[in-house]
Amino acid sequence: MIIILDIFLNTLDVFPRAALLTLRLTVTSLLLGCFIGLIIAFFRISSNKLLNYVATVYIGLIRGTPLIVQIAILYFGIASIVTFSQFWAGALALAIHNGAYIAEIFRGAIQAVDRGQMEAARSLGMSYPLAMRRIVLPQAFKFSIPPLGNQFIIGLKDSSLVAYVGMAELWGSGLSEAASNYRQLESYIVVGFYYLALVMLFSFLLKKLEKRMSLDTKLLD
Amino acid sequence: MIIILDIFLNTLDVFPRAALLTLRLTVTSLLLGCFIGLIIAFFRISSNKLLNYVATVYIGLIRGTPLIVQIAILYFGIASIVTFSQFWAGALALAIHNGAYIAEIFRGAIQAVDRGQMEAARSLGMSYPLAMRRIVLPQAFKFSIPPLGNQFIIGLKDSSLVAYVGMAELWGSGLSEAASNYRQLESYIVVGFYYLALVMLFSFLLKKLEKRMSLDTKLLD
Amino acid sequence: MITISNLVKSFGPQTVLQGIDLTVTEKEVVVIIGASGSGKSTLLRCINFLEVFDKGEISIQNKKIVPEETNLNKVREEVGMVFQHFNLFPHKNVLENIIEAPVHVKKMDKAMAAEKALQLLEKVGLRDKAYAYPSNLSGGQKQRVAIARALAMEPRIMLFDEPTSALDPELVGEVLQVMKQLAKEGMTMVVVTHEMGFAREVADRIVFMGDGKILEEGPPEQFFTNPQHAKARQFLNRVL
Amino acid sequence: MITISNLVKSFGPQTVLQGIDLTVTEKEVVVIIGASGSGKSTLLRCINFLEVFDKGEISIQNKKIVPEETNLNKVREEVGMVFQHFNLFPHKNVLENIIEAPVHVKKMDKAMAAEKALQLLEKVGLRDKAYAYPSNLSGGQKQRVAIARALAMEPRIMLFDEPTSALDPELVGEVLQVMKQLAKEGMTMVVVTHEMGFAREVADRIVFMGDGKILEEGPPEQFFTNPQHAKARQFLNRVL
Amino acid sequence: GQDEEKDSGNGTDQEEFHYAMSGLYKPFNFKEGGKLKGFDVEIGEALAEKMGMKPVAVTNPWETLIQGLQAQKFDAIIGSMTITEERLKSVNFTEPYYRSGAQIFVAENNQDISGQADLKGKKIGVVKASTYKELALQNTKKTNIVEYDSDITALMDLPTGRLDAVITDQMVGLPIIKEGAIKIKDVGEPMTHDDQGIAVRKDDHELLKKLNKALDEIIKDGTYEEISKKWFGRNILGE
Ligand SMILES: Nc1ncnc2c1ncn2[C@@H]1O[C@H](COP(=O)(O)OP(=O)(O)OP(=O)(O)O)[C@@H](O)[C@H]1O
Ligand SMILES: Nc1ncnc2c1ncn2[C@@H]1O[C@H](COP(=O)(O)OP(=O)(O)OP(=O)(O)O)[C@@H](O)[C@H]1O
Ligand SMILES: [Mg+2]
Ligand SMILES: [Mg+2]
Repeated sequence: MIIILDIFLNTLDVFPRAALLTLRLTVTSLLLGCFIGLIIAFFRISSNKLLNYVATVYIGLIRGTPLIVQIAILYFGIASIVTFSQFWAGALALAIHNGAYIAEIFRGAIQAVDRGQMEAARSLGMSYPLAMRRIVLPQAFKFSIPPLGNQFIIGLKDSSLVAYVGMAELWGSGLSEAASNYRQLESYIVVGFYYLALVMLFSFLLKKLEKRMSLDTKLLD
Repeated sequence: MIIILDIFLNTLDVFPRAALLTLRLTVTSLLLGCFIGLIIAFFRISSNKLLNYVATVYIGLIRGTPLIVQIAILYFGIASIVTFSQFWAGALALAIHNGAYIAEIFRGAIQAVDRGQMEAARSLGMSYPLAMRRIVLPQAFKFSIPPLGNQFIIGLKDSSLVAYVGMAELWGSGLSEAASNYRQLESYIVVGFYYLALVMLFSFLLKKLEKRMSLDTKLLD
Repeated sequence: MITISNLVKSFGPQTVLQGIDLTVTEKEVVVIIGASGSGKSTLLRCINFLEVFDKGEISIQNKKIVPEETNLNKVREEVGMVFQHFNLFPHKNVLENIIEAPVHVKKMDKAMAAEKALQLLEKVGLRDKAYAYPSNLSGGQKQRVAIARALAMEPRIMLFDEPTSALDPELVGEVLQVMKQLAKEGMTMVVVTHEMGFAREVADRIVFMGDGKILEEGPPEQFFTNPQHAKARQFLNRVL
Repeated sequence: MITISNLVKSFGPQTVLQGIDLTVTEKEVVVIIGASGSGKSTLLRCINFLEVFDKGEISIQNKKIVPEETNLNKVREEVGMVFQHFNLFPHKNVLENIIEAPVHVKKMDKAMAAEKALQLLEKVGLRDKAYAYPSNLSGGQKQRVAIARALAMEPRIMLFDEPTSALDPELVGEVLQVMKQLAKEGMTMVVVTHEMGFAREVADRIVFMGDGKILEEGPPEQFFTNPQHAKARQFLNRVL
Repeated sequence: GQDEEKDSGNGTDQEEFHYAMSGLYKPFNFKEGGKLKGFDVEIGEALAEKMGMKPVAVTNPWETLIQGLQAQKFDAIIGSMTITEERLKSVNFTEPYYRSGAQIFVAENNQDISGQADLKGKKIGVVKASTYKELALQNTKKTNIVEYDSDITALMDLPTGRLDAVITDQMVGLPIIKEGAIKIKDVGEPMTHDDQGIAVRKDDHELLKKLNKALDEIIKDGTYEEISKKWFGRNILGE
C-alpha cells in the first residue's frame, strides 16, 4: 500500500498529463468516429447496393478483428500512404475502430424513429435529405445518447492500446514508469486508478445527461 | 498481395497452431468466466448486503479499467501469491475480466424470467435453491445464450492482449513473425484474417445455435 | 383450518391490509370479492407466505405459523395455490410440470408420481395433453393443468387468485367446472374471483373486501340479495 | 383535378390495387370506404407518391406525373396528407410543426409563416396551444394540428387516411367538425374513414373498395339507401 | 506525447534530429517523470550538437523500430541495436557506439543454471525481435522461448518462476542487480560480444556520414567518455 501511494505521489508530474492525453485521444477519436459512423450508417440504410456492401464489409472487418491488430495495421498502413504524427495516427486508428460501432448505434437510432415521421415530412414536400436532417436525425440523436455514452467509456479504455505504437498516454506512461522504477504491479495499479477515476467521472456525467434528456423526452409523444 | 499470400504460406506451421492456442485460451477463460459470472450474479441478486457490495465493486473495477491494465496487474499480482504457468495466468486474467461481463449477462437473464415462475415453484413447496436450479436457471440459460455468444466473440478478440505477457497465441505470434521478417503490415493483415475467420466461424455457429434455440423456445409460453 | 387474526401488511407507506380477521373451516369454500386494489391478492399471498406480513397471526391446522421458525416450504406443501397467469413451467411438458414438486420436494418415486399425475389430468379432462408443452395449450387448458399441478402435492387447502380472469370468455367455463367439482369433493378453498355466478353457486361464504378491510361477510344468498355495506351495494350494482 | 387510371400496386406476391380508375374534380369531396385490407390506404399513399406503383397513371391538375421525371416534392406540396397516427414532429412545438415546411421547403419568411400558422390554429380552434409540445395534446388536438400543418403548405387537395380512427370516441367530433368546415370552404378532399355519418353528410361521392378494386361508387344518398354490390350491402349491414 | 515536440522549440531554425528507442531499456533509455533519459538519449544529444541539429528523442515499440524508421517516423535509431547481417539488409549502421555482450540472468535463488551449458530444455525469456532470440534458440526448443515487449518485463518474470533464464544485454541486468530492485543474478560469461550501432535508412547516406563524423568527434573530445562514466562508471566503447 505504501509503495502504491509512493508511486502515486512520485508520478504526479507524469500521470495527470498522461491522463489528459488519454482524454484528448479519446475525445478526438470519438468525434472522428461519430463522423465516420454517421456516414457509414447512411451507407447501411441506403438503397444503393454498393454503399450498402461497403458499409457491411467495413463493419464486419472491424467487428471481426481485435483492436490491437487494427491499430497495428492502420499505424503501418497509413504510414505507407501519408505520414501522420503519432497522436493523429493513434487517434485515426481508434476513430476507424469506433466508427464501425458508432455506425451501428446511429443506424439503430435512425431506424428507431417512427417511419411515420419520414412519411409526414415527405408528404409536406420535404426532400429526403431535408427530412432526414430536420426531422429524423434530431430524434435519432436522442435515442443514441445512451449507447454513445457507453461507447465513449469503451473508447476511453480502448485508447490504452495505442501505447503499442509508442504513445505516452496513461497506459504507455505506466509501462515506461514501471520499466524505470522496476515496480510493475504497483505502477499498474496506480494507472488502473486513473482509468477508474476517468470512467467513473464519465459515467456520472453520462447519467446526468441522460436524466436531463429524459426530462426533455417527456416532451416527446 | 503477393507478399501477403507469401507470408500466409510461409507461416502455415506457426499461425494455425497459434490460432489453436487462441481458441484454447478463449474457451478456457470463457468457461472459467461463466463459473465466476454465475457466482457473482447470485451475489448481485442476493439480499445479503455484503455479497452485494462485493459483486458491485468487482464489476465496477473490471468495467472501469482497460483489459490490458487488468492483465498486467493480474499477471504480476497473481504471481506474488501463487505461480501459474503462462497459459493459466493468461487464462485466469481473461476469466476474471470476462466474469464481470458474464455476471451481468446472467443477472439480466435471471431477472428476465417471469417472477411468477419463482412464486409458483415456491408455492409448490420448493426451496429457493431448488426453485432456482430447476425452474429459473434453465429458463435464464436460454435468455443468456445470445449475449453469451456475443461475449465469446469479444473474448476471442480480447485474448490477443495476453500477447503482452509473452504468450505466443495468434497476435503474439504475429508480432514475432513481423519482427523477424520485417514485413509488419503484411504479417498483421495475415493475423487479422485468422481472427476474422475464427470470428466468422463462431458467429455462424452461434446463429445456428440461436435458431435451434428459438425453435425450442417456441415451446415457451 | 385457517385462522387469521389482525393481519397487517404495508408496501412502503401504503397499508394494504389493515387488520384482517378471517377463519376458514374444513371443507369450506370461501369466495373473496372486492374492487381492484382492495388487497384480495395480498391476503391470499400472505396465507401462502409469499408475502411477509408486518403484524398479526396466521394459524393453519391449529398450528401458529411463525415465519422465522417454521419451515415454510412444509407449510406451502399443504397450501396449494393457483395464479391468475397460470405460471406453468414453460420448459417442461404438462406431465413434468405436475410431477416436478412431488418428485423433487416430496421425493416421491417418479413412476408413481407420473401415474398420479395422469389420474389428475384425467380429472381435469386433459389426459391426452400429458406430453404437450404449455405453449401449445389454450388458457383454459393451462389453468386446468395448473390446478392439477397444485393438487399433485395433496394440499389440504387450495387458494385461487382470479383463476379465470386472464381467460377468453369462452374458456372460463371449463375451469370453473373443475373448481366446482373440487368443491363438491370437499376441498377447502379460498377463491378470489369476479365470477359472481360461481360465487353464488359454490361459495359457502362470501367475504367482501374494501380498502384492506373485510367490510362484510355472510352466506351468498344473503350477501347477494341483501348486502349491508354501502360499498358492497355499490360494487354489486356495478358487476351484476 | 386528379385522374387515376388503371393503377396497379403489388407488395411482393400480393396485388393490393388491381387497376383503379378514379377521377376527383375540383372542390369535390370523395369518401372512400371498404373493409380492412381492401387497399384504401395504399391508394391514398399512391396519390401522394409515398408508394411507388407498378402500373397505371396519375395526373394531377391535368399534368401526368411520371415519378422518375417529375419533382415529386413539388407535387407533394400541392397534395396535403393527414395520417391516422398524426405523425406530428415530437421535438417541435405546435407552431414549429406548422411552419417547418413553409419555411424550409417554400422558403417563406419565418415571421410571415408564423403569422399564417396562428391563423390556421385559430381556424382549428387551437390558437392557445401554439407553444405546446405534441406530447401535451390530446389525440383530437394532435389531429387538428396535423390538419393545420398540412394546410400551411396551401395544398390544392387534401388526403385524409382514417383521421379519427385512433381517437377516443369523444374526441372524434372536434376533428370531423374541422373537416366539415374545410369541405364547406371548397377544399378538394379524398377521405378514407369509417365515420358513416360524416360520409353521408359531407361526401359528394362515395367510393366503395373491395379486394383492391372499386366495386361501386355514387352519391351518398344512393349508396347508403340502395347499394348495388353484394359486398357493399354486406359491409353496410356490418357498420350501420 | 511526441506530437508536441514539433512545436516546442521553434526559437531556433535548427533542423531537428529525430532518433528513436524503445524507452523500456533502462539504463540505456527509459522514462522517468515522463522524461526520456539514459545513455542512448545523451549520446543522441551529443551527436546532434556536433551536427548542428536540434535533438528530439522519441519512443517506439522495439519490435517496430526498423519499420518506423523506414516509414520516416524518425531519422535514426539510437536504441542499443546490435549490428547484424539480417538487419543490414534493411538499414545501414554507423560505426559501433558501444560494445557489450549477451548475458544469462536467472532468479537469485536458482541453483540449477550456472552457465550456457545448463540452458538445455529451460524456459528462456527474451525481448521480441532481438538477437538474443537466436542465442536462446541455440540452447533450447522454440516452444520454450517466451517473447516480451521489454527486457525489464522478462527479468521481472524470473522471480515468479515462470521463466528459468533471461538472455539480454549485460548492461541492462547489472544495474538492476546493483539496485536490488528485482531478485536476479547473472551467471556465466557473456555469450557474445556485440557491436551496437546507430541505424539509419539505407538511402540516407548523408546522415550516415554526418553521424559517423560526429561520433568520431565526441569520442575524441571526451564527451563520450563523460557520458559513459556517468551511466556505467567506465567507458563502454570497448575495442
Ligand atoms: N409488490 C408490491 N409492491 C407495492 N405495492 C403493491 C405490491 N403488490 C400490491 N401492491 C399494492 O397493494 C394494493 C393491493 O393490491 P392487491 O393486488 O392485493 O389488490 P387486489 O384486490 O388483488 O386487486 P386486483 O383485483 O386488481 O387484483 C394495490 O394498491 C397495489 O398497488
Ligand atoms: N408496406 C407493405 N408491405 C406489404 N404489404 C402491405 C404493405 N402495406 C400494406 N400492405 C398490405 O396491402 C393490403 C392493403 O393494405 P391497406 O393498408 O391499403 O388496406 P386498408 O384498406 O387501408 O385497410 P385498413 O382499413 O386496415 O387501414 C393489406 O393486405 C396489407 O397487409
Ligand atoms: Mg389481485
Ligand atoms: Mg388503412
